[in-house]
Amino acid sequence: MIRRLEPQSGEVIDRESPLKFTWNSKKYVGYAGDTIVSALLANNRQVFSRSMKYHRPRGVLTADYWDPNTTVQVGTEPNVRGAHRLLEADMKVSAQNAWPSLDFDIKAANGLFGRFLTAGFYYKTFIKPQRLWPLYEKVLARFAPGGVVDLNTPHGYHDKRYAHPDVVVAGGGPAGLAAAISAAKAGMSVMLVEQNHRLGGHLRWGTDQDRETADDLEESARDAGVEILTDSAVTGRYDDNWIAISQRDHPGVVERLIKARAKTLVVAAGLVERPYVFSGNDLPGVMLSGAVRRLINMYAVRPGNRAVVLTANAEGDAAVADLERAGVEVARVVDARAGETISKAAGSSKQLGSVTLADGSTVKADLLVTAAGWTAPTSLLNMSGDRPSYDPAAARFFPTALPDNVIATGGLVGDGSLDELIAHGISSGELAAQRAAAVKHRLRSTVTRAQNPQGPEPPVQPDRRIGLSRAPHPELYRSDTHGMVDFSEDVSSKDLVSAAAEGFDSVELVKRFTTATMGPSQGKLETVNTVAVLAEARGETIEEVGTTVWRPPYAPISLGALAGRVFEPVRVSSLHEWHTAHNMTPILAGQWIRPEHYGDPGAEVTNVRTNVGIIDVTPLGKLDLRGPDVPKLLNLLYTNKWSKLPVGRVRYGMMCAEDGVVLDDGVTGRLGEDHYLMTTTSSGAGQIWQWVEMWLQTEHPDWQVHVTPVTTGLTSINIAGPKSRELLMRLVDDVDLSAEAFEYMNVRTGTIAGVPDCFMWRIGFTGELSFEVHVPAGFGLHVWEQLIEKGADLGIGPFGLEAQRIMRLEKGHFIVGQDTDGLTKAPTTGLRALIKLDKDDFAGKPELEWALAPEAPELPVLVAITPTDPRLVPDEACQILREGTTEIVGRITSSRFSPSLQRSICLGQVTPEFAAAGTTLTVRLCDGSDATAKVMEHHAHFDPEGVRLRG
Amino acid sequence: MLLVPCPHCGPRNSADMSYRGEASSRPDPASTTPAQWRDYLYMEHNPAGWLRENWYCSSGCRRFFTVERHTVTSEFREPPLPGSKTALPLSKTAEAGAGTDQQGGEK
Amino acid sequence: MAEPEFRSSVTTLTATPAGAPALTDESALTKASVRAQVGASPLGVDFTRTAKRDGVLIAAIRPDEWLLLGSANDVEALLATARFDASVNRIDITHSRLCLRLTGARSASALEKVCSLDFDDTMFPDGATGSASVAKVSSDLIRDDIDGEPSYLLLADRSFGQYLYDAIHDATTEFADAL
Amino acid sequence: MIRRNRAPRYSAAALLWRGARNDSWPRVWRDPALKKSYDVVVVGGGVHGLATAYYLAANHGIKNVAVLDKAYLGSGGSGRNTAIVRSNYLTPEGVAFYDRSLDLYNTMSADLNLNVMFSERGHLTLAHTDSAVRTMRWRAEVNKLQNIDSSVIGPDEIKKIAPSLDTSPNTRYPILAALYHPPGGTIRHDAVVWAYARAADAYGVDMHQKTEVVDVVCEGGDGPDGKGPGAKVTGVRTSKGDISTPVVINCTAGWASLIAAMAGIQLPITTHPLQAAVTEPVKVFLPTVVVSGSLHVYVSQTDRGELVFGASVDPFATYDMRGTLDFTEELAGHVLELMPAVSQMRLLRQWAGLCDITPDYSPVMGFTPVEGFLCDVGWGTYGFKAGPVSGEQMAKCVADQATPDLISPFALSRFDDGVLVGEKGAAAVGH
Ligand SMILES: Cc1cc2nc3c(=O)[nH]c(=O)nc-3n(C[C@H](O)[C@H](O)[C@H](O)COP(=O)(O)OP(=O)(O)OC[C@H]3O[C@@H](n4cnc5c(N)ncnc54)[C@H](O)[C@@H]3O)c2cc1C
Ligand SMILES: NC(=O)c1ccc[n+]([C@@H]2O[C@H](COP(=O)([O-])OP(=O)(O)OC[C@H]3O[C@@H](n4cnc5c(N)ncnc54)[C@H](O)[C@@H]3O)[C@@H](O)[C@H]2O)c1
Ligand SMILES: Cc1cc2nc3c(=O)[nH]c(=O)nc-3n(C[C@H](O)[C@H](O)[C@H](O)COP(=O)(O)O)c2cc1C
Ligand SMILES: [Zn+2]
Repeated sequence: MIRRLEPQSGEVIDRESPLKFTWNSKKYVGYAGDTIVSALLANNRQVFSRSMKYHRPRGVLTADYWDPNTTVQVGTEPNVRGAHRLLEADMKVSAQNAWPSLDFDIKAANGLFGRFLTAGFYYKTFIKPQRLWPLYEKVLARFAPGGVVDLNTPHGYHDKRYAHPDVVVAGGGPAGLAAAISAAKAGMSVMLVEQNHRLGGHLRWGTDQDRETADDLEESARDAGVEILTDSAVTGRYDDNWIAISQRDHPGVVERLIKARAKTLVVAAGLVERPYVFSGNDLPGVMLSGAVRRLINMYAVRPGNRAVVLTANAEGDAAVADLERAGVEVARVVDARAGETISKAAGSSKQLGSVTLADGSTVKADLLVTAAGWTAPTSLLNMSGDRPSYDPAAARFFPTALPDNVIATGGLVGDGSLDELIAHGISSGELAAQRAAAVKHRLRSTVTRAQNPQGPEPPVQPDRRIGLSRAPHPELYRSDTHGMVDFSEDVSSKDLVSAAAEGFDSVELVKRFTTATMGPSQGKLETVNTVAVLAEARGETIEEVGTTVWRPPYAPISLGALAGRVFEPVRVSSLHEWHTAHNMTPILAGQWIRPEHYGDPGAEVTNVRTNVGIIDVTPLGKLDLRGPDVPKLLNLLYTNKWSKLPVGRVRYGMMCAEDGVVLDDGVTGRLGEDHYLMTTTSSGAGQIWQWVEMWLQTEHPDWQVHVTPVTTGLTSINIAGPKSRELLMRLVDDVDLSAEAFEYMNVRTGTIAGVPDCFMWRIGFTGELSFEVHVPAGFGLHVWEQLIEKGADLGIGPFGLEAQRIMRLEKGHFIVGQDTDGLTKAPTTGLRALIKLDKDDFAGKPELEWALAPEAPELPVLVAITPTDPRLVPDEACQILREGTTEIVGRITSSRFSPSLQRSICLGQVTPEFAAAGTTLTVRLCDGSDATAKVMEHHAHFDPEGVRLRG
Repeated sequence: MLLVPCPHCGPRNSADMSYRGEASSRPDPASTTPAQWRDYLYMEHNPAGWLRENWYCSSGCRRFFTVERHTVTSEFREPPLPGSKTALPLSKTAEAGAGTDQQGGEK
Repeated sequence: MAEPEFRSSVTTLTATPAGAPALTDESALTKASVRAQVGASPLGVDFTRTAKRDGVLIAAIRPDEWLLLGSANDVEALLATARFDASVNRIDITHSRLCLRLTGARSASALEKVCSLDFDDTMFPDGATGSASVAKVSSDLIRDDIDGEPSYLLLADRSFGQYLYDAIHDATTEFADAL
Repeated sequence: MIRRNRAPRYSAAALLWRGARNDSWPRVWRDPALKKSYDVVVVGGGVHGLATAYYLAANHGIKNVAVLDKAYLGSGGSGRNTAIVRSNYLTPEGVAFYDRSLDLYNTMSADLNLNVMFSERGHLTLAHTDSAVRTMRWRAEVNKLQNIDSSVIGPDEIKKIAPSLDTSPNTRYPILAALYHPPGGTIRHDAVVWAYARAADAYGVDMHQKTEVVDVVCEGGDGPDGKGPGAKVTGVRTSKGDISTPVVINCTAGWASLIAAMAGIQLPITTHPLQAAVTEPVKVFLPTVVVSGSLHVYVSQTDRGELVFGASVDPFATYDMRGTLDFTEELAGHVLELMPAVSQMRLLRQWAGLCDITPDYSPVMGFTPVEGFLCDVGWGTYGFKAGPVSGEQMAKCVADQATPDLISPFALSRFDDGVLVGEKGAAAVGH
């Protein structure tokens, strides 16, 4: 049979451009403009998938985006909507849910057991023996529907953008087009979004006159400057009219997400035709009226040879006319408005053969067309907070109360002639424009950088549109037989009835028990039928039963589009290029990329301890603090005292949150009378800045302090090792670096390698004589290179984070967040002397006061630990146990092998009972064995007196 | 995406803001009892209705402010006020989301 | 000893395709931050507005912060003449901030791909400033048209330099003339 | 083990028998009338409330129990969670507690005679940084001490378990290691709710859906209407009528603060939405549960083929369950970091549930300062897996009038004492 019709006046195919493609590895030819499905139908292919549970053969149902039966695999892309996706040259299309082939599917045997595979059958079976369930589960998983993900799909390039249109119109049918045009003519910027490839909505498959109207409207829209997006969908409406649009017609990217803050949203989504429930309603050859009209008028495809048409509306009547024009024999028109209906369809497993009417008569046919009414796709309205209500006279749901910034028009709100629809669209566009103007005015008067608007804010316009009437429509949901309700989930009306009888009798429970409405069309085809069947079963009305929750997205959107271009900021210091050129092994630390080492961290340690090394510590948080009240601020945030810090001195401090838990630590120096530089941990930099601002802005707005983050404005380099002074002296002329003139814990400002305004502090995490220099970042590389050059004869070498970690551990310095955790209160660190309870106030003081009270339970203690076996380095996080038990009494928080001491060294938290120097600890190693270790007297394993450091 | 009315910038995307939790007042540390202090640290009104809460305009003007927001409808009301402080440096949830990585305090 | 040479954190520049908005690196400009109490107006420029004085661009980027951009000499000269009271602080932030300039008819469209602010002429006119996240980095944006051609300055933490440059550059390529 | 007195047992044979005779199944639970008084009123028909009611009847013979829910059973977090169960927590008290829950889940299908489809497919928590690796090891070490199967594995092994993960070292967030927990997995969350409800019903427990508690009636307290510390519960008011009862158990998760306020009690809880999403189905390719704390995402694939995703809670407190676009954007971005191959898969639906977040990511369980008013709340983003053990222990708490050891670390009074539970140490989105 030749299915391609003679040229049709409204056809969208280009007969001059044939396209070759394959379907299940066989070659076919279609035309440009064809969808995959129209091309296959024209080639006389009728079965496109197997159903999910019973593996019944499925043909075209709606012939549009929502068709549940024509989802196919295209190359590596799974779940392509075959009745929407346009054919492309050399497409490789295959069926998804059939094995070994679409024609012969072994799993179809499931169909025979249909009566046993009732809803929820999983829950009732495979219970015993329970040990077999994993096996069953594997088998069930084989039945998963859908296509195949190619695990080699590369990380593609995706795109995204923001937009601030005055009006977004969802739906490019006559109503949406008219609204877009009138809003644009009123001076608004308008985005019109249409899911189909062409504008015009239902007019595209209507009469020549319909199409002419569509073309005219489209032209006016373009003239009015409307931004038109086709093959795109408004996928969600979120808080404050934040609108998600998936755009598929943008050159260069497959799909991109537009995030639009629309001042008003016009929803002109039209109507979705609803299938009718009866026995055999999923046989290939049973189609909706919209499907046959699209196939004939747009794709010039003959949907069958001999048809029965069930019609309850003008669309069904129009389908009859189309069929006749296309040469299809219309054997019988069953008019629901006259009380007629059909009862069941029968045929071979792959093709409809006959239709039985409710009056008992049977008509032979290979095509059954139903026009049973519409579902209002109220999804976007529900997302806007509306709860649409059901009107039995019109047999569909209508919006009730929408927020001011959402306006519905077209088929969603009522029926009417094309002129009436357009008129309603026009008045909706005007209303949308007026309301958008009010929002625009408000924004321009409240957003400080905006140009203030003229005149007072226009009042929110009341809705004075002349409404659309509601055409009466028979309530046609289920015939006297049972049939499919959810085609993608293979849920029948019988399943719903028995679920309700079992007690899953609210719409939400029945949904979850049967999975009805949970498939790819998310209820657009099946919600109302589900509700209707449930209402029937419970003897309630559709309104009483209500619907399930509509949720975003309106139409599925790819993860690639949602992800967009991935913005994962990366931070590097001014020395990054140098590190890269010098063999660094990088490590990620938050957003920073830093050198972990340059080949051999152990050697780097030794070099620092014997010669001199330099490390890039730029990520160290740095806050410039200015003003007369800085000491008050420091006193408030640190646990120790700051009032008497002289100019030129630095001091270490620890900060707590108000619960007494250690928050951060670092050194702060006084650079001038009212000028301080605070350093924080690298990972704490952002948080502490905010913390400081919060105290200043909320508790002490009267204090005069200005905080400026200068973390990356200063390239920070620690020069450490016995030869560090000698090295620095070669680069600094204007500061006396001698031990007497520049003591430990002092800060100086001077010129390094010709760079003025550098800070130098004598502090160090490594335990060596060291200078931490902070250099204006634009000159950071210069200073670093000068250090390397001038230190060559001193044996200078760079060192990385790992060497620093080893050295700080040799010195017993703890790291906030590693040696402390989310519950570690300040006294645990051992720095009791830094907690000054005689200060009036500081963050966390009351908790620390109570924690240190004599009657308070003792806190865990941070101790230095040395394993008995000097070669053994217990992994960090190994647990410390009470000997002979599994009772946890502590854990190793840091551990390394010390190149300086040639033995392993650790820090750990232990309960007070185990904290005394000399206590023997049992450490459970990761391999399950136990090792002993001893608690040391000092935190510092290396140079406990700090001789080297002060040198 | 919610628009949060910053008193300085005007309405801003919530993504450009940090949420700082219920507005509370800090007991006087000199005279506070454990009960009062822990109330300040941990207890929440958590109403389903109008809530006074703090925000920080972190990507905008960097000011803290207090607003009233309805926790069911997400509406804001009343002109925003200067901020009040919260006990912990980040809101609990921010920390819950931060995962373990951000907690490592490398020097 | 080698002379110190200022280096930007944008180390690799990419050519602007024809027709696309041009992205240039102006990080070497001197940037000074003037801080005062909220509500004060030490330079007579209101929050979110800019002014040009003696070759210096003054941008009121925060209710308590004014950014001065220009050559070192001009900025210094301007600061020297300004009469501030004791509560005002000035901090050189030349090295803390990276500064990019995006110029061209479609520069607002390019920015829309990385920033959620509304760049409509009425919402972000010439001479306005605003702060927002750009490709997930907190940034200050200043509209500073050149001879009627839309142009934006973008300032952000220096350490993001290359990342931000690449992200914005990528956003501009879409607007290049078709080949 | 329950003995069902009325309803027929589920089995394949019974299914065949009924199928062959076209018999329908009887109701899973009754739709009883509201009685004037109950021995115990459980507020909240989620897994916690239903399990509590079930164990009260099954283990302690307390059967005059009502479970009240303002909507349908499972309409709260229990019906909208990503159903990940595991026991590899950080603290010994946490591990012991969740391990007991996993035991109960393991035998639940047989115990309650309904297949809850517990899929012991293993649970991978990915670590992308050194500090995350350290925390994983911490958890593994604590777990091992309690005989929990949990260990740290490297990229090669990870790749074997989940080939779709990008384990190459040059990604933005390279996968350095993972905590692997073979006994973890997923479960059919709705089935768990139904199984408890059906089993409780068999003992005569009354389930009242669409019955909202609007007040808790107290006497003798310091606060208004005799509520607050020192008070004693005498009943509840509901949208369907008043009930007198000496015991009210608050199992309302996201709404917990509101019910507690009705008794004059404040909780250390804020309510935040947690969102989740599913994709369209594809053939099964992801055999295990994958969680990344630093990327704020967790993902598993159902037997139906959909990927189910979750992330961390929304940043600000609200009772609104609408969901946001930011969530899906972040989620997709992070999922593609981990599994670039799924970029062509499409998101089908997103939703949200309410989570009751506490400062130490641990629940609030047991007695309160109001006599007869108990709480089983604060379940945050992790409470589904705790349903069985919580029900068992709360029932014991009521029956014995004493706090069982397993839940004593979670008492409300810890916040008065300032002694929080240590799970805060590893605060990740670890489900
Ligand atoms: C998206 C998401 C993903 C999650 N993922 C996981 C996970 O993977 N693993 C995990 O372990 N946990 C997870 N959780 C958390 C878990 O779902 C919850 O902690 C758990 O379900 C709580 O159960 P519940 O029985 O305490 O409360 P819920 O199930 O929330 O039940 C509370 C019930 O109380 C009812 N109620 C409220 N107020 C009233 C009133 N006034 N009168 C009567 N009834 C009332 C509600 O209607 C509701 O049904 C997730 C949560 C969400 C939202
Ligand atoms: N829909 C039909 O099958 C059909 C057929 C004949 C007549 N009618 C009548 O036409 C009227 C409807 O006209 P109309 O202009 O309101 O609708 P329409 O059906 O002509 O057009 C609506 C358009 O909106 C699109 N759309 C829906 N949701 C979208 C979204 N979220 N994003 C992007 N695009 C989206 C659809 O693809 C469709 O093209 C009704 O009165 C109806 O009786 C409808
Ligand atoms: C584990 C899990 C899997 C789900 N899978 C699907 C699905 O395949 N299709 C679907 O439509 N919804 C799915 N949902 C979401 C539910 O439809 C629903 O959105 C969710 O339970 C929240 O309820 P609500 O949307 O009615 O508020 C799933 C939910 C969960 C918890
Ligand atoms: Zn602001």
